[in-house]
Amino acid sequence: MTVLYFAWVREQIGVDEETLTPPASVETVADLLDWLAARSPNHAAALADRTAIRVALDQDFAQPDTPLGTAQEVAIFPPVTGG
Amino acid sequence: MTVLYFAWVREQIGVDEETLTPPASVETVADLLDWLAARSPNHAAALADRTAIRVALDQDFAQPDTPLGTAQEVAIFPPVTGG
Amino acid sequence: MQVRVQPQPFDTAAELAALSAGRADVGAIASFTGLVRADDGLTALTLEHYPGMTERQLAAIAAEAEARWPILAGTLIHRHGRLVPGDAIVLVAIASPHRATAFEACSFLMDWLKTKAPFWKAEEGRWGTRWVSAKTEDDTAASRWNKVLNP
Amino acid sequence: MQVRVQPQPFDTAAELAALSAGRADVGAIASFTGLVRADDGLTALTLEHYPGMTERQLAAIAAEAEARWPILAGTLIHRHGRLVPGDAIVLVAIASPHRATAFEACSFLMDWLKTKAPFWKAEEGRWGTRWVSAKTEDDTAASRWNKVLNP
Repeated sequence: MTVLYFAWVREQIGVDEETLTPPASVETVADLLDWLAARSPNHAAALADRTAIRVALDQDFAQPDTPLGTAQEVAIFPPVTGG
Repeated sequence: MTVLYFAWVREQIGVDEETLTPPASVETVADLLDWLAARSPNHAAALADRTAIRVALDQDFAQPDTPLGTAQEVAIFPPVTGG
Repeated sequence: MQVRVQPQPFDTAAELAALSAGRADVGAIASFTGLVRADDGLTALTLEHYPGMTERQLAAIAAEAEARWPILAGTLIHRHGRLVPGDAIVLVAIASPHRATAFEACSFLMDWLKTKAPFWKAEEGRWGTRWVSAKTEDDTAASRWNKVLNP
Repeated sequence: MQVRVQPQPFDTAAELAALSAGRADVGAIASFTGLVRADDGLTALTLEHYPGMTERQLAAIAAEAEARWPILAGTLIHRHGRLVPGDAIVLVAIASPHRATAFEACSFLMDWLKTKAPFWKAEEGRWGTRWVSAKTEDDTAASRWNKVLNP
């Protein structure tokens, strides 16, 4: 899957996107965040406060317990501030 | 005092304005409407349904029991429909 | 706030641009334009008004809005005379720091204007000419703003 | 309803005029323009967005508004990139037969856009560059529209 990062999540992790293949045990959005946080200290820092993290699966907002299913594009970002 | 008429009140009475001197017994807006209604059949018809009549004294909205006081300009018209 | 009563058309673009021109404290501009609709084959709409009282009432409504909300700039224009379908009748535009203020003040001005400004509309069409009746829903819309003062 | 996401400025006047051009069924146009404010000495505002999802979300929000209100025409434009104080960020404009619809739909679109469109603002000033935090009040404003569906 392609994992995209935006705003300060992108800045803290230091990359715009990564192509990753999580293990089968990573079933939900929350699982994915835990797995990503273990990849590097930057990932861990960026994802430390889960209340400040929002996730979209294939461009639709998802919740922590949403199954990843067949999502090809996962985006991780702070709460939006447009308008 | 000057009495001004607008919209269908003006059309039914047939004049834009009249200069009148009501007797001292005409103390309130309601008294004035009664007195005006007695002036002609057109006045009576225009002022027959008091729920459809609004009055302003010196360009401020007044109620039936508002005293005429020293008002120099009285306007009589239907409920407004601007905007 | 600027208030105008005029028979001439107005330039909405220029009016809106003027509200934020040369300043950097305006975060929100809400506007409302009312236009003549060709409902039921309406061919023209004539707005009669009460010169003198109209300006007084619009100024009073504008002052009330300024007392209730932090308005940075505003424009209130109401036309009178004979208009045809598609013509703009009224413009209300409010500039403020934040969007809630701009929306509320704009909505308030329109509601109060509908019930407190001495205008009367006459519709022309195949029926000839008929006066528009005041709507109860306009009184209801206007009265919701009283609750703020008298909860 | 027309939806656009672009770095370029937009022409509010032309967008508003287009909503009622050549038709006589529009009685009300409500519009909202959001602008960059120079609060606390802000010198620039950069809007990052999520290309693809942004367009999807704006189209979904527009469709939701069209399902809820009788909208005759509408325009929703959101800019991205680096803007300076006084620049317009967003335009929402709604044409409908009556004013309540136009105001409500316009207000709804802004509220939902604030909480559902993937944009992030970074502010430049004497502090350097900082990301804007989401506001609880925006969530509250957006959630009031849910009550309509789930009373």
